[in-house]
Amino acid sequence: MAQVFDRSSNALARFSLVLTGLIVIALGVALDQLQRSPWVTRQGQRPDQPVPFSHKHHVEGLGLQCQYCHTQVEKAAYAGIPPTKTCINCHAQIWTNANLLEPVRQSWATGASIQWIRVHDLPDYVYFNHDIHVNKGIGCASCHGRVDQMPLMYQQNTLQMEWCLNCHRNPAVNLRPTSEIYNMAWTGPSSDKPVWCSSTVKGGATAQNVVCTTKDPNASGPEVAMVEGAASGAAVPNVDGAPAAPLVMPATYVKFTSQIELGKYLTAQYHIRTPNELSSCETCHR
Amino acid sequence: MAEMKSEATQPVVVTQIAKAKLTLAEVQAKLTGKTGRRFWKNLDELAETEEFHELMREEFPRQAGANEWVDAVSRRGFLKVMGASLALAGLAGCTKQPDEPIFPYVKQPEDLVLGKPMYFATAFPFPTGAVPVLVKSDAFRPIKVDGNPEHPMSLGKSDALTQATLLDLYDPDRSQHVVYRGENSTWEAFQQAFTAAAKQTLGGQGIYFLSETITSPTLAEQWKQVQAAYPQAKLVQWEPVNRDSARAASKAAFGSYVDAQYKLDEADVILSLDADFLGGIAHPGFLPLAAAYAERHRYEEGKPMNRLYVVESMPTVTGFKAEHRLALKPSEIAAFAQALVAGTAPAGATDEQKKYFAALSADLKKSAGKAVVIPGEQASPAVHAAAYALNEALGAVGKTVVYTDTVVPMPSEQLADLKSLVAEMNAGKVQWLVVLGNNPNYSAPADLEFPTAFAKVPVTVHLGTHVDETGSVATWHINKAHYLESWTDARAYDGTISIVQPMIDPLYGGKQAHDVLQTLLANPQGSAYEAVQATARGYIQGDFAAGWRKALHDGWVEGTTFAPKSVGAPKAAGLAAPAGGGIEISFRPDPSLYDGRFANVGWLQELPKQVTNLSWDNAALMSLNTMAKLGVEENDKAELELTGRKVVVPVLVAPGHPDDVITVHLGFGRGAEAGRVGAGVGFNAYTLRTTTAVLSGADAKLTKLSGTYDLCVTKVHNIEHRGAFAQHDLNQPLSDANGTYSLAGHEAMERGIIRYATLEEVKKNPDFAHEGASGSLVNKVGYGVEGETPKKDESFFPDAWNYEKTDPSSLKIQNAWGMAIDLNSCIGCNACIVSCYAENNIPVVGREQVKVGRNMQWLRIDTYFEGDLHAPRAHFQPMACQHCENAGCEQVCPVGATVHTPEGINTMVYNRCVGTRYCSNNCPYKVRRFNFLLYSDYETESLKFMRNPDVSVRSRGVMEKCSYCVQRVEAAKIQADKENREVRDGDVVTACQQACPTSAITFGNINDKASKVAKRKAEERDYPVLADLNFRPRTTYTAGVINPNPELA
Amino acid sequence: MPPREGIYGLLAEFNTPTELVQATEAARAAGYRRMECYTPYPVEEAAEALNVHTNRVPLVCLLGGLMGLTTAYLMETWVNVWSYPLNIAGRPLFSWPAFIIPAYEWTILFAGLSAAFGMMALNGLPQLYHPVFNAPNFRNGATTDKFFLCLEAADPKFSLTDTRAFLEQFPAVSVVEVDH
Amino acid sequence: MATKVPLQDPNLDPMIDPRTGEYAVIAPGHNFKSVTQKIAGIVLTSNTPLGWFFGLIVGATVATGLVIGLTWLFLKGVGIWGVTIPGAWGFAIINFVWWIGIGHAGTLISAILLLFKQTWRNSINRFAEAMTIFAVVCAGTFPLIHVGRPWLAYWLFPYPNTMNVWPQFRSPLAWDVFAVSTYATISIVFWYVGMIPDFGTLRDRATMPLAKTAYGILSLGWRGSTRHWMRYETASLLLAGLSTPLVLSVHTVISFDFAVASLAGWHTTIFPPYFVAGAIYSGFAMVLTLAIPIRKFYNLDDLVTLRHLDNMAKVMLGTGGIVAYGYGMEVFMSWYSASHWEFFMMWNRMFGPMGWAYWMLILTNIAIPLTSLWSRKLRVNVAYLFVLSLIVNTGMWFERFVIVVTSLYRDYLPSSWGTYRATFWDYIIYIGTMGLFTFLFFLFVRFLPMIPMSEIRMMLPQTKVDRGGEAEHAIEETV
Repeated sequence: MAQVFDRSSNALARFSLVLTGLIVIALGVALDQLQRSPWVTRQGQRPDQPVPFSHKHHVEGLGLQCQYCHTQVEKAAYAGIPPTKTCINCHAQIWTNANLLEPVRQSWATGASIQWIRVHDLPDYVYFNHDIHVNKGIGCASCHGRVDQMPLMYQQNTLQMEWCLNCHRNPAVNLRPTSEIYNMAWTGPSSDKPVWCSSTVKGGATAQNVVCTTKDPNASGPEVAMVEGAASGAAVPNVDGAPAAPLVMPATYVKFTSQIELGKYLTAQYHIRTPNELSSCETCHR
Repeated sequence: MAEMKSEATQPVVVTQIAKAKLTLAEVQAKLTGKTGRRFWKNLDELAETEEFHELMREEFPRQAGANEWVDAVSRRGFLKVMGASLALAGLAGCTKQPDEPIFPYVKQPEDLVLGKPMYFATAFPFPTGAVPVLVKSDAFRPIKVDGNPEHPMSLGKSDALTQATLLDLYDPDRSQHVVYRGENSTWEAFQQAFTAAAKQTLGGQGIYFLSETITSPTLAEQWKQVQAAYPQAKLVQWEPVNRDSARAASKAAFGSYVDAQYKLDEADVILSLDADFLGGIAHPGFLPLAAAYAERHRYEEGKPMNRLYVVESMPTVTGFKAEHRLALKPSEIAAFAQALVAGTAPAGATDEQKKYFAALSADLKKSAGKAVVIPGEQASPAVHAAAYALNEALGAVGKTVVYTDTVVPMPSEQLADLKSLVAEMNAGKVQWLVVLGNNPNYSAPADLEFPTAFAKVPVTVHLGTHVDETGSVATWHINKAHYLESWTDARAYDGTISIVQPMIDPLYGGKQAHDVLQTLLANPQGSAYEAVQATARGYIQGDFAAGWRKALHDGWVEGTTFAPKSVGAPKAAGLAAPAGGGIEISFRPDPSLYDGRFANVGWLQELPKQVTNLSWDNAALMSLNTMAKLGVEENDKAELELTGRKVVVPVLVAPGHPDDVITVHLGFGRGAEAGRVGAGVGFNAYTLRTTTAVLSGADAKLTKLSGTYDLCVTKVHNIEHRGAFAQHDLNQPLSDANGTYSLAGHEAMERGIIRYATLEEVKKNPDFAHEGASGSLVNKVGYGVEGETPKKDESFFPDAWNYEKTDPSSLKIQNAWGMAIDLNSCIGCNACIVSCYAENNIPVVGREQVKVGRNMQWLRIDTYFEGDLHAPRAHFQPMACQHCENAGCEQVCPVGATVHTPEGINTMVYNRCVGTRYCSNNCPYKVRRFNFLLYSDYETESLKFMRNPDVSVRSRGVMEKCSYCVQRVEAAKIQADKENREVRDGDVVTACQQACPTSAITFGNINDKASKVAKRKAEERDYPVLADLNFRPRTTYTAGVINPNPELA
Repeated sequence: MPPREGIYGLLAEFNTPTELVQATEAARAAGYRRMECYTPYPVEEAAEALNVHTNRVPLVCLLGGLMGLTTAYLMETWVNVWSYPLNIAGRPLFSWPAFIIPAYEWTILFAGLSAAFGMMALNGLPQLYHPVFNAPNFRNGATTDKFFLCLEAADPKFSLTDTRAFLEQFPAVSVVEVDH
Repeated sequence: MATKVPLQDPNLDPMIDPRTGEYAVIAPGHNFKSVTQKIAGIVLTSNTPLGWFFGLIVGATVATGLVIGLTWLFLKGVGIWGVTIPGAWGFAIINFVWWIGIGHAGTLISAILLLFKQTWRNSINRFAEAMTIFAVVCAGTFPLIHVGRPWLAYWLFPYPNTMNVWPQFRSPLAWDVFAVSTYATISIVFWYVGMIPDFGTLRDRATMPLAKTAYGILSLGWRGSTRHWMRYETASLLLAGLSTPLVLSVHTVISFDFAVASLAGWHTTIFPPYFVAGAIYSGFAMVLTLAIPIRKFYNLDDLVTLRHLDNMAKVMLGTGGIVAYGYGMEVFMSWYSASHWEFFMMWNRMFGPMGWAYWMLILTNIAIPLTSLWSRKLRVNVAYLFVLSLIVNTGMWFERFVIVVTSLYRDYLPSSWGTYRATFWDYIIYIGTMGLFTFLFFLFVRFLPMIPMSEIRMMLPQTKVDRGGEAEHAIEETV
């Protein structure tokens, strides 16, 4: 009747206990990381598209406006991919025989769509409405990132529910003047780069009635110190926010030196709904 | 599609009896050793084998599980759908969505804004008059058909059939090719053959057209031209359900064909002689009549209420809306009508009938000039003649009724025409028979032996949307374009012409009657568009281009409304009443399928029928006494015989049905040709219908067969849950001695679910709905005091959640959505249900599933029969999610898949739902619907076009329910937010509200005291159902008020 | 434990609990302190004889229970009031009565687990190898029907000869040396 | 203890303790070695009885029904069952409650009776606990498979996720998750802790090296040191002390699934006590169902004596009485509350289309057992007890059927009344779980000590420690 186990077994037994514990923890952490990993979210992945279209080249290089191609971002629920015609507008003249553009010419000739791969792909049960975001002062870059610096389009953010909620629970941190929507470089006001805003809330103000400028209006002459009265339906973006409208009236500008203040101001001006409403389920799921 | 579940199995049952069946052991044997995917696959293979079907059938014949085995669709779709469900699990479930392609336009249409629907006006041509509609289309796909609000007649209202034409358009079983002797052919080939043949003939000798009722002035125009070219060619219009009675009567009375238009807004007393004018567009002018009736039947201080008498055979919603309903045999109705004219009670009337007769004729006389008599289309010519006489006598003509030209351009007495046609077919005179749109082989009177005659014709042509009983045996079949794909025109009830414009390119390149007739004309290639424009030049005044554009935009042509026509006093015509005697049989168009043309529309098949709540079937309907007399029970199989022709029928009671009459509905018993949905549903009543007994027949026999039929009734008061407990009534001891009450109906009264009172009582006590009145036994029941909503402060958490928060920025009180439903106005016509089907992508689940109670309609019309089922009073109550403020469903959901929005909508988050079904258990209204199996169709392409893109398609294992059309609410809010304003009253209209012909349903913001809904809710008669449970429903009901004749009270 | 050479102690085997207890008491009276009894079932008298009265298992259990209680209740409150406030059936965000139940369950769960694992930890289990198993007769009886007293070499008063003599004055079935 | 009058002269029946007139808990003549050998023998024997293989295979075969049922269930969805609207819950929930209920007796015996120092529990608590665990396994499967999308069932557990959404803690189903998972965990721990010393014994008595190692590891190197024993005893007591409120809470929480709902027939405050009582009732019935054949098969009737059967029967009599009171109260309140909902519900239960189920329940759960169990003759009549235990198990199943189905299918709004009809798949899955249970149980009796040896030893007279005359009953102390 000797020992069943030798000396080492004690150490072994305790070690294996500890190990089991560690494995369980590791597994948990791994799963938690997995659901946020690019493998699941597709963050930063560049699917190979029929045409290697470069936003960098067209926006930064050629200085095209976002809306030149994405014409409906302000009125359509879907941002919309430009029709082949948009490409052909220019490429009927330039790069007419570039191989890269073969699919475009094909599509134009045959009338069959160019089959892009969707980069920003929300699940089917999410009802995302594009125009309301644009109209309420969420800039392109806030969700899509610096598209102007993307040679190939990729998804900047996770597009996961928690990411949506971050903003829906506290919109103020991302709000910007509608005049700055398409400004890729917009960083929000700071003490050295302040923003002046004013609004003409007479009758039903639309988002566009709020006018902001990055120049000191009091310094830079009347044409800035005046803002248009009537609501201009389609916001013609205008980096220093002074529309050339005939009817103008004097305005009192408020100076903002931090995003939080500006956010608070715009939340009130744009009548952004309360976090409670914005994070309510039916806002996105129907 | 989902419907296939039930129907696809039927053939299997019949053919596979002989097959040896597996034992469970063998099943296991087949499965052992299979793992993972292989195993799935094998299960599928297994489920394919016939033996297996047999086994399942034998193991448990009558339950839901049975036919999942043979449900091909979801079997194929399984992995795919697991995918879909997992996708629903979304980023939380560790799944990766597959790459999704985008197909941008090559040239984007100017006016297209992606995600913004567009609306186009058109009209649904129907033999009883076109229904003007406004079609919602998403990226040029029609996704919803609704009434045209700009139209003077329909005022934006619609009905069940019109709503359902959407599914008809996308029906995957529509015929898709021109077929010549069974081979696919081309339209051009047909044109050549036809023109060639026509030219051969002497002026069209031997060319016959058999058309459905022609509703298009243009088509009539074209026919004129054809006749000019081919004087010998003949055209016969015939439909199984037609207006021959009215035609015959008007011919006899006025010497010409006229239509009667009734102005119910002028009428204080309405007498319907077997006219179901609240049942649907089967009755001409349903929409204006229903609207006017409801308007005049709405109770308001000082506003005179109308009173409705109905003398009818088959109990209809009209009959049950009536203050006083008299059930008579078809033969007796004619006698009764003639007696009214004569002014002396009909011979052999019972005391009760005499009393009714006296009171009625007195009331009519009293309100002469403000009374009207409406004869039913299915009533005999004698009844119509009587109605003409009565209206004349009552001075109604010109006030409550006007006579006009006929809505259809070429009125005719169709049966007679058909008889002569068949005679000529048999005589071999017919060389070419061109059938335009109808299906005589299925629906022609049995004694004409139409199919045999049809076979004798050398060349037969069939233009139809389906290769149906006629199309399958015709020499040529031409696939017909749906009206949503067509150019044509048609007149509405009031004569207004609407131009029918295509919403979408013909999905299968279908053709129309216009094209067929055009083939014989100068330019055979001339399009329907040109033809319509040509005629339109006739009726569009002023600048044509502008007028045409306006007509297309508005959906109707100005100045085309009929002017009243003076026809003089009706000549007393000796039209005899139909023969009675023995057990009479009465043939009726089905409230859902009409004459069978909608047999393959799943929405209508599954739609619980008015009054009987029968779904997926028709039955021999009769009274309790008749059942007793014939020794049959509900659900029995029986053989129904009329003049030697027999058919096997199920038996079902129709509460309030007259004794010794059996009513059967037409349109069922279609063959496999009908399509995956319609094939083999119910029995074909046409096989009993002869030229001598088109509307009704005498001396029918019903003999019980062995076995039961297993009908599928969606509400319980008919079959299981009748009688008995009524004896234990707390208030009226022993009211139900023989157990012939509807227990459900009785309980509905007892529990204050239905509350109503008579005009006198309301005048005495306006608050009767809460204090209890004869009609409503509120009080003394339930948990709460007097069955009323407990005070807020009785709650544990009085102000746990308030819905009057003010928005910090706009300082406006937030929205609080609510609904009010006026039970006085609800006529139980089912329009709302079908509208809901279309708006919310509700799946059709099939007969087997409905039978076990898994029908998915978010909205149902609860029908309660008060009192003795021999002669009950019925109440209709639309019942959908009540959006309770203290919703029980929300509290018990373990994952928070159903929650309350700040604006008080009880919202369902499908993608969060794991399917515990606890919410349904805890819902006292049982309005939640669960996807027990994969009901939504992820396979059929054509149906994908139909879906509403703003509403998720629910996968298997997910709970769903009425959402107050939250997608419409959100759309309105987004629009308002973009304009920095608050949502205005009327911005949000729910699908059911939009469809309701009588505006019974109101929806809106109850915090806005000026809103319609807030006003309705402020009325004293407004009450919540099951108030004492303190769920605080947002949907409330306006108690009914009836206006009975004191002499009959 | 680090392998040590030499003698672990002297192991006396008895047939009845009574003998064991008497021997133990005597040994303690004689000034032995490092000693242990091994019995096939718990013998309280032996414990008293060894002057073992208290242990810390209850404390561990209590702490565990409190931890479970707070964890669960705080989690529920955080989730419903701060993390994602939703209107559920018009009930207050902080529905404290409902939260009690899961908290109650986790109290028991944590307490139970800490009691069980605390006991093992304090007992230094698992300890598959132990010197006493070296005694040829130990595994034969210790878990069946024999009662052992082990005087350990670590005890200052321990000396092979004296201690053996001391043990042999009792009706021990055998007295054997146990090596490390 | 009902009567002390022995059935027959104690001298004739050695099993009767002459002092009390009760049947003895252990047959006289046993000593430490004999009990150990007897119990360890069953596990360590090298020639397994054929009957065991037979039982195991039967269990396995029946369990395949479960496998097939589940496969089809996951392929098609819960629609293959009879569940529908209004009856959205059916067999799955009924079986769940039934199995959990059965489980309760095990914990009760091992915990509550331990606290009450009912030493007779010792010889039956081990396999009662095993029964608990296997019952919980069977029960646990149902909540998982009964949901529409089982692959998402993990959403019921609180875990950090990218959706920022959590379980809804106001829902009784969320409470279930906590209660049942805790119950399962604690039961297993308690069970295992109880077996550690016995594993020690098995290790020391095993001859096959494999068995030695296996039991050695399981025993964690138990060596019976007195200090260990002291902590061990404390821990067991604590676990018992914790299991007692746990076992009471679990079925209370399950009763909340119904009591918290607003449905007439569910919405009642009497549910918690009568659910717990019912659980114990059915649990003891199941213990009898298992104990009677086993003690015969392994002729353990000198360790599991008539005394045990008698006592268990008495417990059933008591708990059955509580259950009967519950039923009575439901009927009374439906009248006394003057609420139409309650009144109609009860009327419908008794005389509605499904009245048969209610009367079946009264017959099997109340009429038969509560009349017969008063007689001591019947209480010690093994055959009768066995049959009765089966009857009561059926009865308790019907109780849940009546509660779940007959309350649901005719509720507040008459228009939505329906009916419930179970399908082939309902049955095959239910029966399948019984197969699973049997299968597991047979494994248990073969490889684990089904009677706790250390605790049996404590009950032997030899444990008496004679210390200078002051005599005490070891039995009383060493608990």
